[in-house]
Amino acid sequence: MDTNLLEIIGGFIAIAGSIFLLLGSIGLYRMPDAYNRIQAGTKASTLGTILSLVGLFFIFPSWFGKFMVLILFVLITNPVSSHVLARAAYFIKVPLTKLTQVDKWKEHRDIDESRKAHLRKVKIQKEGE
Amino acid sequence: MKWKNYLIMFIMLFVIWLLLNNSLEKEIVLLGLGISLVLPFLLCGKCEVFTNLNLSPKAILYSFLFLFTFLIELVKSNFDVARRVLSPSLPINPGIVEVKTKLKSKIGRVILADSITLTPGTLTLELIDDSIFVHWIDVQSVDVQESTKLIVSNFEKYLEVMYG
Amino acid sequence: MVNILLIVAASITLLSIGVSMIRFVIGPSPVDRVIAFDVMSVSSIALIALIAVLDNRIIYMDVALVYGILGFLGVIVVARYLERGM
Amino acid sequence: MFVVIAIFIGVASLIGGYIAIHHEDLSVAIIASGLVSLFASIIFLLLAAPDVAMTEAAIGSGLTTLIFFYVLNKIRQRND
Amino acid sequence: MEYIAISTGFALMLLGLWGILSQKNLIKIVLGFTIFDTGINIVMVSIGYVKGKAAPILDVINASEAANKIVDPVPQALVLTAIVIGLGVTALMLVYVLKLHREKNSLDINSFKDLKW
Amino acid sequence: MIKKWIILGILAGMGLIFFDLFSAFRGNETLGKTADYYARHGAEEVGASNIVTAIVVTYRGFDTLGEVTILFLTAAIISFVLKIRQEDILPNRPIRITSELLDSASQVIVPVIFMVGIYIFVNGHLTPGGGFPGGAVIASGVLLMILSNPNFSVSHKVIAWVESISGVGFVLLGVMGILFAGGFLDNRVLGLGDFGKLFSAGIIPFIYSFIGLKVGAELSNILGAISHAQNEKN
Repeated sequence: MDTNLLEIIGGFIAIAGSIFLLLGSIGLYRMPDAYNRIQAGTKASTLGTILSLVGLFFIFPSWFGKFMVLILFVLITNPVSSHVLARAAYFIKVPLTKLTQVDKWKEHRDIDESRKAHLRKVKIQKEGE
Repeated sequence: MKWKNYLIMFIMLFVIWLLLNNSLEKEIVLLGLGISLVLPFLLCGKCEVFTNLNLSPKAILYSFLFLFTFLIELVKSNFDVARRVLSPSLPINPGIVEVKTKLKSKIGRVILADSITLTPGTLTLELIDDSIFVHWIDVQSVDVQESTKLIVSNFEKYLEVMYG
Repeated sequence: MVNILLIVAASITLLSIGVSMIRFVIGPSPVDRVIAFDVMSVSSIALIALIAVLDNRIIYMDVALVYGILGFLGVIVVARYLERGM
Repeated sequence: MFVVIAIFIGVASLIGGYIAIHHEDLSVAIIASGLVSLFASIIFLLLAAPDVAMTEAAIGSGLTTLIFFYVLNKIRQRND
Repeated sequence: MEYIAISTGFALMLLGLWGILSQKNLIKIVLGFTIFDTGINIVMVSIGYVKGKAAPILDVINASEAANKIVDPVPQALVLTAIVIGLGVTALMLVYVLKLHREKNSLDINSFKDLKW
Repeated sequence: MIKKWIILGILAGMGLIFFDLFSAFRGNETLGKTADYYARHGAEEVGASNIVTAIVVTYRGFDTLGEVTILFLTAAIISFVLKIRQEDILPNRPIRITSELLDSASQVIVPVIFMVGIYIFVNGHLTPGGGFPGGAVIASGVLLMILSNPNFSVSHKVIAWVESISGVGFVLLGVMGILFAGGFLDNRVLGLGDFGKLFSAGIIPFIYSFIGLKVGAELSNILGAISHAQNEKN
């Protein structure tokens, strides 16, 4: 009876994980631009996979090792890959949605560019002199 | 190579080996010891990720607290995503904001950026020196100080103790 | 009882792979397709774990480990290709 | 249950194959062919062949895609 | 199960063949080849499948009753070889594509007519 | 136009053949003769619990030797084809630097990937996997090192050493089979050990480790050759 109860709890946790996976992919479908899609997809798929694995761990406690390694690996790699992807998307100028309020990074890069251009101008002037 | 980096890498690899094999027989333990002694030498000639890790008892306590906070934030962020996705009007208000961090060590910054990505509505785009550019799904403030307080400070107080 | 719960979980996971497949087909830019690929490969890890439990063979979990590694690498390679970093 | 999974994954891999052949953007086509291999590896798992599934995931879906991208990168570098 | 898998394999083979024959871009032709390869592998493994039996790894199955409980391991060993050789062939083809592109600055198969008569 | 019809004709013909094959296909109920022999005697003769490994390494060991040779030849041909004269080299364009996060995270992830690869090929006789996927995983670890640090170059010296040592080791173990047991690549050189333990099945774990190292070195060689290929002037 006791183990049976644990198994049923595990099954429900696994269902919760798969529901989060489904929510993530619905978010992937509904969001208006690539960055918001990355946000929805990454978060939901990370927690969904982790919850599924935890739920299965309740059913087979002797498989502890493999589940633990997988959970750690997903937890470390998933944010890194989404960060690299988002950065690449920004650099190749994937458009932000029209709802976007503010883009500080663009301002920062513009300031950087203008400062560099200014320095170049100063240098040319000095050489001219 | 710093000895601390080597030691932590060795412990990490050995634990992963034991978890993968899922048994404590003598031959498995000996082989794992051999492999995890050799691998960091081969791969990490110039690695320095773990060098600044703090190993005092307080830091270890704080790392558990950090893990706890982080898991709560992860669950919260998923419910946040669920709320946004399921409501028919799609209530988003996205933007890219700048926040500041005080962390210097590399592993601390990695963990900070990872946690920012997995917490409600934020996604790290780039780290330049002491500023982090974050894509925020629901912009509440464009001011640097204000958004730093809202996004980073929750984790930074633990990470500062852990990695100095 | 537990098997029914696991079958429900596997069906929902399959459904999520299907919805991501829609984004993969219509996604306007390559970045959208890559994020759909990432979500699909991470969902496949959960699907493989469910198959392993339904079949009661722990050995299938090794395949999920390889999936995790290669899904991550695939995303990194495409991202570095797109931002001209290779 | 396994039959349902097999039908679903089979249809998805066919869609992936169609995109791989008919999309004009080469990088999208290559990602789609990686997807075909990924789904093929789940089919191998359902056919009780975990060895083949692992090899297909590591080599067919992983390394082949990566080599394609490296070659595409070299071609792009030459074109511009 | 095996019927679904084998029909998927045949369909992938046809799709790959169509790609090889109809596309003009060299990289697309190589992609068609890899899809064809995957299809053949699925067909071969599903020929060795035996209904309702387990994978040929004896960790929960006793060695004495293995013959009645596992699927055919021979096609699996064959396909294992085929996948690795497929990677070698694909890499070689791609490197030749790179070399051809260096010669003519084009990926279109219609621009390589030197040996046509 | 006529080309299109020819293509459609070929496809229709192939489709007909495939449909014929498909309709003639009946699912198996029992194993074939060869498979039955392997299933009955594989465990006691070879001592490996993974029958596919038993076939790949022992019963058909020559095949595997040939396969490894083919991979080696492929790597050699690729580096030969990609070689161009020193004066024709076009200077490389500047590339975008890696993000700091990927650089730091890859220092943690690469050793883990190597560990998983080693686990896969050392346990080849007990779990799915073996030398080929293990080698591929190790090569992808090397690839992650190249990606996170574009200046990192694969050291040819190390690769040549690993490759030759593991190749020679593979053949030597095979020859020891002739001397001390039934024939070339016979695995009973060391005694079969306890069924299901790490050091069992004779020399299979050692052979698979050599295969894994060799495949990993060869695939990293191919990847390194393609990623560092120079562009040629017109």
